[in-house]
Amino acid sequence: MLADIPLLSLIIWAPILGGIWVLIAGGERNVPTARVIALATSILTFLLSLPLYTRFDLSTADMQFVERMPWIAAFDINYHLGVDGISMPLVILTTFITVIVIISSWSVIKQRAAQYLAAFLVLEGLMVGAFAALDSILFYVFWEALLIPMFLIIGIWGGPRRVYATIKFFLFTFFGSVLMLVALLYLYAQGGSFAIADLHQLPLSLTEQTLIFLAFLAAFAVKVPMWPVHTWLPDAHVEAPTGGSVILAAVMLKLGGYGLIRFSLPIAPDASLELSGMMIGLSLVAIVYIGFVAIVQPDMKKLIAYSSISHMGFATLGLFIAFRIFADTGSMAGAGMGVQGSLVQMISHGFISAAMFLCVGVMYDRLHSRDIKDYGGVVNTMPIFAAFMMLFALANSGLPGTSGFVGEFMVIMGSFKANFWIAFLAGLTLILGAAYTLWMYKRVIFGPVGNDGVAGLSDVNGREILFLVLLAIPVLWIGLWPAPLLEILQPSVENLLQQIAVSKL
Amino acid sequence: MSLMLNDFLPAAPEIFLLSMTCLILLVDVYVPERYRLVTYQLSQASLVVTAILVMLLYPAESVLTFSDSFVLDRMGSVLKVFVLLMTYFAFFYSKEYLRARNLFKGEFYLLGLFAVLGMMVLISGHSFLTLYLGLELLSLALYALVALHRDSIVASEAAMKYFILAALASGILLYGISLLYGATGTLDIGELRSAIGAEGEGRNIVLMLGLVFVVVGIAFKLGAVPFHMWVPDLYQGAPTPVTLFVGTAPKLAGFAMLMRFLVDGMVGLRGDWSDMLILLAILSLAVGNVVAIAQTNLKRMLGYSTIAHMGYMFLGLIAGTAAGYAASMFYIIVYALMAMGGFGMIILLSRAGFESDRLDDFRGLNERSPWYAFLMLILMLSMGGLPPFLGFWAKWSVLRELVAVDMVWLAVVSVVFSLIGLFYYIRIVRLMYFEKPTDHSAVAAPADMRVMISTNALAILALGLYPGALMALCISAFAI
Amino acid sequence: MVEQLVFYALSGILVFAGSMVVTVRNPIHAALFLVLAFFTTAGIWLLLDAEFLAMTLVLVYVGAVMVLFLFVIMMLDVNSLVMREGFSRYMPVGILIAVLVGLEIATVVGASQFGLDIVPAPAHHGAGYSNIEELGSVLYTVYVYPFEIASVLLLVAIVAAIALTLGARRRTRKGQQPNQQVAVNRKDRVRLVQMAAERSDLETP
Amino acid sequence: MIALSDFLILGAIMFCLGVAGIYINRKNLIILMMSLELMLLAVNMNFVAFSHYLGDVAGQIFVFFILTVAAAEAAIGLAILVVLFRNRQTINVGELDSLKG
Amino acid sequence: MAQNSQTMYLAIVLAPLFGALLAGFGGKIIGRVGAHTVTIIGVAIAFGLSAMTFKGIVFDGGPIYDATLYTWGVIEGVHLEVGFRIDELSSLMMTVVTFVSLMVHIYTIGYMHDDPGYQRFFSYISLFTFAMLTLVMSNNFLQLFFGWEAVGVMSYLLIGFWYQRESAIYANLKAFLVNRVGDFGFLLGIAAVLMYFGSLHYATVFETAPLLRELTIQVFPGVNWSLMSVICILLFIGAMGKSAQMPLHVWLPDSMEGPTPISALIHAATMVTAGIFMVARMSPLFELSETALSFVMVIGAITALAMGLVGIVQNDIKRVIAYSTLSQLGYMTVALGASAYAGAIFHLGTHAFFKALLFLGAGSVIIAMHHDQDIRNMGGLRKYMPITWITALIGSVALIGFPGFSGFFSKDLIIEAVHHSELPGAGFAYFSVLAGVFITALYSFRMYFLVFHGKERMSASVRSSLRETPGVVTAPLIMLAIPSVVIGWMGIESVLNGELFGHSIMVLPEHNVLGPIAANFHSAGGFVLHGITGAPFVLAMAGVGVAWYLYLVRPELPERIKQSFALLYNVLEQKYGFDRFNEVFFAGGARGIGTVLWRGGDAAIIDGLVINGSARTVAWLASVMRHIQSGFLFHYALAMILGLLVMISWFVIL
Repeated sequence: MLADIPLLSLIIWAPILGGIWVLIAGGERNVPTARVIALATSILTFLLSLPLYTRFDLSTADMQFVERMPWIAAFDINYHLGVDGISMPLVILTTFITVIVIISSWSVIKQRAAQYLAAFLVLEGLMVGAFAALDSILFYVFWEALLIPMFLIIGIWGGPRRVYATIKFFLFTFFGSVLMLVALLYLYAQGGSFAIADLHQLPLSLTEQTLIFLAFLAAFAVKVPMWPVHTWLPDAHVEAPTGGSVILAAVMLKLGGYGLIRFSLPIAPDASLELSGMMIGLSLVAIVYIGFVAIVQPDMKKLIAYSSISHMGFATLGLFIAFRIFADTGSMAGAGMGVQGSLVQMISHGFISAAMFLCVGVMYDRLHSRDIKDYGGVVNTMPIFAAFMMLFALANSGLPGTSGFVGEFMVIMGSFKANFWIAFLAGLTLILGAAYTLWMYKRVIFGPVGNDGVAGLSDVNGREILFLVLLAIPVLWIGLWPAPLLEILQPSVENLLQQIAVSKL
Repeated sequence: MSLMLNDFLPAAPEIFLLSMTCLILLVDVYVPERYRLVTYQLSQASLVVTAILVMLLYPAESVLTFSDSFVLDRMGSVLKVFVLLMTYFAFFYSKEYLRARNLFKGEFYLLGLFAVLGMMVLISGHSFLTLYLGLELLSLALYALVALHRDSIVASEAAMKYFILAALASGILLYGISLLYGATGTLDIGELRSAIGAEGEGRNIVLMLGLVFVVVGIAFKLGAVPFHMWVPDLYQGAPTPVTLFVGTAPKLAGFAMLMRFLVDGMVGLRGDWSDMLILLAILSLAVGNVVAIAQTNLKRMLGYSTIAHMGYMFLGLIAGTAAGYAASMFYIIVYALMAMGGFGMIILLSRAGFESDRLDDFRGLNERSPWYAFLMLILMLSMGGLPPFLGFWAKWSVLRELVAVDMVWLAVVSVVFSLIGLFYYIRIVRLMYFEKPTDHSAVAAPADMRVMISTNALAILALGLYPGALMALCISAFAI
Repeated sequence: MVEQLVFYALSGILVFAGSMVVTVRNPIHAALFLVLAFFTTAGIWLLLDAEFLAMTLVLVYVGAVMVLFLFVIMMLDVNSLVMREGFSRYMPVGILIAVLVGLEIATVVGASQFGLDIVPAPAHHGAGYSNIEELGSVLYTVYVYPFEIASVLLLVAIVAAIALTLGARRRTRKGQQPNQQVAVNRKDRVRLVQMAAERSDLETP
Repeated sequence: MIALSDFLILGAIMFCLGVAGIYINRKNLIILMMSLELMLLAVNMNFVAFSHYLGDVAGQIFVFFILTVAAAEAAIGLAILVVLFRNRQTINVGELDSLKG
Repeated sequence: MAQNSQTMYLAIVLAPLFGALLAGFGGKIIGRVGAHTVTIIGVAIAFGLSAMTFKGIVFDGGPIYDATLYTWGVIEGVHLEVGFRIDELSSLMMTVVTFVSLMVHIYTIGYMHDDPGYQRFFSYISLFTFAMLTLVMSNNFLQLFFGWEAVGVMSYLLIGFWYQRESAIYANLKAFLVNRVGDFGFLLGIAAVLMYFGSLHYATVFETAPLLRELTIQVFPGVNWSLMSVICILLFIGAMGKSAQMPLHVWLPDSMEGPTPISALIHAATMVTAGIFMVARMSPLFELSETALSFVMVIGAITALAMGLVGIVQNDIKRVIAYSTLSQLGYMTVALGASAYAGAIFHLGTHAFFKALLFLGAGSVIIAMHHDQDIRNMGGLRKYMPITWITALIGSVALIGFPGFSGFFSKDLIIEAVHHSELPGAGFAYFSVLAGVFITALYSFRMYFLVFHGKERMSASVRSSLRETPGVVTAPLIMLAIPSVVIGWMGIESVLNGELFGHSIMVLPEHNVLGPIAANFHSAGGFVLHGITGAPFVLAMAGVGVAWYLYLVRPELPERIKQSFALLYNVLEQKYGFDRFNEVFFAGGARGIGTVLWRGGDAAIIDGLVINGSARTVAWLASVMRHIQSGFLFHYALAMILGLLVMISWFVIL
């Protein structure tokens, strides 16, 4: 009975329809109603997504909660949804973060609030769709479509340079995506199917694989983002409203990593192997180079944005050290550490970056500045807030016991297996991460009261405490006991490793 | 040689339309000015009935008549239905605009109907002669339509330019036809095809020269670079309803002309003409997308966008497969639907003395009217090729066919240009959503207009969510 | 031989007339040169046994179209418009391009493809041959459909021409109308109105 | 005997004259329209010549229709010219540039 | 039984945590008294149970406990767990940690009496105790690292406790970052362990280790390094951070910015010993690599000597003790390097007591001096603060290793052990530790004389209010003074005969430097007598004598010496320039690199040149190309004809 409910479809369409409802019923003149509807929708969606976890079969790597309907019959394109251990946590992450975002923007957004909330709800549905799509074209449609609400969110409710930022964001991502589209079409031309599972099986020569890998990379690297196509992210984050930054960092970046896992690796395993050196190199550049860049940022959001890039470098690093290990040892044994670490890192970063951006948002709502120099001694006036931010700052710098540690730890463990120096460079983040996060923390939170603005700050209110607590729970939970998460990931990652260990040549 | 009633049947829609047009002509002369709406209603009714006739006559296989100079086939029928549909919408959108500018006269609709007739003749043309005459019938009506706003300086300039260049182009086309006639000794498309034979068989230099001239003639009609110069001027200069009309239905006819000449007639020279189309496509994509960025007039910008879209449309033909032709047809239909919505929005926002055709006129539309801003957003992003809107599927279709024949490089080139293209579409979105309005007046348009434009834009979204049916229709049009 | 002589002579006149059409400044001269071109063309067509078309060309073109041209020239009085400037300084380039196009076409359609050795000249028709009859017999049977379209085309031309030029012209032109301004009379501008010194309606509220 | 190619080359020359007339003439729209007539004349020349040498009457029929169309076209063209002149008091090609860019 | 002991061990760990959470989150509700009550009860429970455990294992020969609490995660079959390993070593450490912590808690009641962050402070130090217990009780590397980092964070919070002080928040960031450098090595070491052993469980790793002794790896291509050496050195880098060995010692003196001397005490007596403890814990690994041992020994020796020298020129009472701590940590490290792990832990224990004593004594002085910490402003305090004076004297005497006091036993043991060591570097280490004895005596008694004897240099107002500190302050002093005297007597024998540590420390026969000493050992008294005749005693006495002469007899002399050895003095004053170098090279360098990469790489090249550059190019192209659309008909026509010409040329003629 319960099994017949198209759960994934509900999770996708409920927020989209809710968003439309917000626009119609809430409207601009009736913002309180809009808020209530939005919150109710997001909570409902979150609750709907929980059965994904509770009824998840841990013993299999197969897709679960599968739905399949013909969509475009002429090209055998199906409305085909399903989740496995890799995508399920990301779906829940999405629904969870959306609730947080709705709460966080409760009274903050004054202008066109209904549109704002609706945009987030629609975005939520599209993101879930992208995670759950099992047909590459369906995936692509969701993937591209979610640019639109994000584009509007940054552009309408963003900061002074929002137009530049949002157009940059939009064009960057679009550019990557269209190359991916060409690759998908090529795969269709070769195999006659758009189903992701079929693409995984498609035999391809090395040249083909390399080109396809690069095309996919263009899409996913931009989203992740990897150096050197990362420059849209700081701009977008700085200009985006808090909620936008949260979604962007917490979920959208994960789409890039997810894409690599779902598409690049299994479709082009040999090319991934060939190019793993480059990918590892780029990841390390992201970790180290961006780490240094983050240190000197004068703007808190920019700093966190750069730190996101650096952290996502771990996600990509974890994926590709698997190939180095494979190349060195001839087997994928031990590679799972990195891949799982990469996934854990993505999920954990979802919570931590969300929390960090919300922390900045909390301050921004009060002082309307993101510049570090405009703060100082915030702890004097906002002690509870300072405590929360301390927790998240430490999580951001990878403190054991917080989720930030788990992914980094696993990736470093994995990369040591591949090469000492990879682990060495990756490990530098221990120092760099602490340096940029805590130095910022020091300048913003510690010290004597910096100015009159800080002196007049009021501490976090109940609503703000609510979302900070909601985020602190998963951060600590994953940090102290990641086993449940790892359990979910394990079969799917193993399956993935088996797939990519088989050459297509 | 005698004609039986059965021979007329395939052309029944055309005959009906012609009869009705003549009738409307007479009615229009006699009805007083205040009942002008009658002309409009009769025109719309004729279009609807004609469309029904076309659908009733939807053929299982190609039927030739009038000494093989007229063909009734599925591609033609589908195109005709859409031509009639576009015209219906065009007439609908133009009603209020024309009234507000004292242009609401029978001539507009009459000339429009004649143009539709020309398009239908063109679509069904199966000899050089009927194709040429259909083209001219269409063109003559369009020249007059463009210049119909007689007091408008820019409209008459646009008409003049269009006239001269179109005449030049039809001269070039005719010269090409004369060479083809000389080389094969026939004016019939079917005979031409057999005279040329299979691909690479009957190729000779005279045919090639004729082909070049013909391609140039058609490229002009569709507005491909470097034969595109008339497009932006015409789009900007003509009254918006005329631009709307010129920018939609005739594109379908142009596509049909392309198909008749190149595919039906000269498929034996496919290798050659697809090379030419590659050149034209790349140039169109480049010039259309790049120059559009620098525009400040929305109509003009959409003109450049048309040029770029024609580049995309060519891609399906370049693929040279039945599925490729279907993809091109899908593209051109989708494009026409989007363009209709785009110009419809301009008409909707305009009022007497205010054309609303500058980009700045869309500034802050979201604050003035979120709904229309949203509709415009759909239209612009659809043109930009973003899912889930219909425009994405159009690009997807042609790219798919291109990739299927291993022309990945061209696909990559085209998507790079689509990136540039997207920039100017999102500029509109940006103006509407991110900027403050300079003009705070509410949108004043009658309810029926609002409903129609909403239908139009939402159809782009709905068809984008479920594009299968329209795609299947296009594919079936080319199924053998 | 004679035929060739006639052909070349007519061709020479035709090319000359054509060049003059595009180069002379006075449109009336151009129109007249075009008339000349039509006449010579008709002559050449006669060599090709196309008597009906030759006649039509003269009748339709010279008799109707060119008259229309001249009529418009006269009507617009463009002759009086100042036509100082000559051709553009890019003209040599333009001519070069035209020559190149011509040369390219000529290479293709030249003797290598359509020489006498490849396409022999057909014999001329006998005395009983009627070009008109031949055309007529197919025009209303095989070509009846194009013929009908052509008729519609002419109808469109009529409708269009009327719609564009006829009808109550609205005086919205911005330009000055000196002749009318000079020719005004007092009565056009000044109207004398008789009225009472006091308003009568104020007395009875 | 006159070769077919001679007629065709004559046609080509006329065609190029017509084409050149359109863009080297920068003054008078009417002359532009006359150049168009020259082009059509060239086309007609081709058709008639082919028709004769191929022994096929269809070419002449085509010419017949071209003549018809050309007449109609000239009528509309001149009508537009009149409208334009009424609006701008000029038929100078070089002044016809309010639409550009 | 196992269940019972697990509950007990859980209680040990969780009691301080519970107290910390109560005091931290409920601080406002339970109030000041409530806060210190719950935390002290928590720590007291932990101490009591630890002492029971210690007794049970060491004296009653109870079983060693090694069990998993819960599985943290399973990755590819590798079980990462959280669990306890309670053996001689860890039970000893637990006892020391909880005892010191308990003392600190009690002392804090008085010391922090007026601080607004009273509850917060209790919460921190309880949490710190929790973290430290997690560290020492761990049975695997992962949990060790958890505790390792957690104590780092707590020290970060404690140092920055007075967050309004610029110097404090500078110091805490510095401490955290320098520790992170160590952790970086440590984590790599753990990664190496995981890779080669496939497990992070101590028992498994130690069991497998001898099998991998001969394995070499190539960190640099072509250069074969022993795996064990690499692992051990990496792990030791972690210890260098936490135990403040050169060159990662720089954070420790600055950490004195925390509320003195409580957090200082934590750093001196507890947290910093984590590194020593860790190396001792890893003895089965370190034993397999002589390279690593040598490395450890040399680092320790350098630290012991160099930091002692700096101690001589310090004037801040806390800093003198801090440098003393550094130096003593160097001693412990040397002992580790010499494989005298037991000696190191022994010294760790004795040092914890007398150094705690010294710190608390200093704190007492500071309270009395109204938070003036400069010893040049003190003098003659013994009259005013007798208890502090006596206990400080005991502490100092213990520190310099006066025979019979606790420091003597452990320090002499280390010196002897180093003497017996045959590892490369042992000679240098022996010299360092011997010289260190003299230096230790010199700086300790310099401080002692300057504070408690001689002229009273403080201002009149301070002098008038000078009095002995209250009972909550002096009580811990007395309680610490007792073990400072007796613990050596009690411990030396069991350390030498191996009873105290049992199998928790492994020493290979060829490294057994304590063996010969144990062979000659008869009784503690004999050891003391032997000590009086040894070189270290002479050196210590010389040090005291020099201090007496310089600071009491001829107080003007030090100034003259300072001037004549200005260069040397400056080097010491600048602490060998480490701070400056780090500030300029690492901090400045990182900021410099960051700025260059940001402005140059991101902003100029990627954004400016590539992204905006291409956008500008397109825009420029657009503005140029639109001019082709000139509006003139002849241009339009020309374009068409050109197009035609090109197409004919391309497709027909060519």
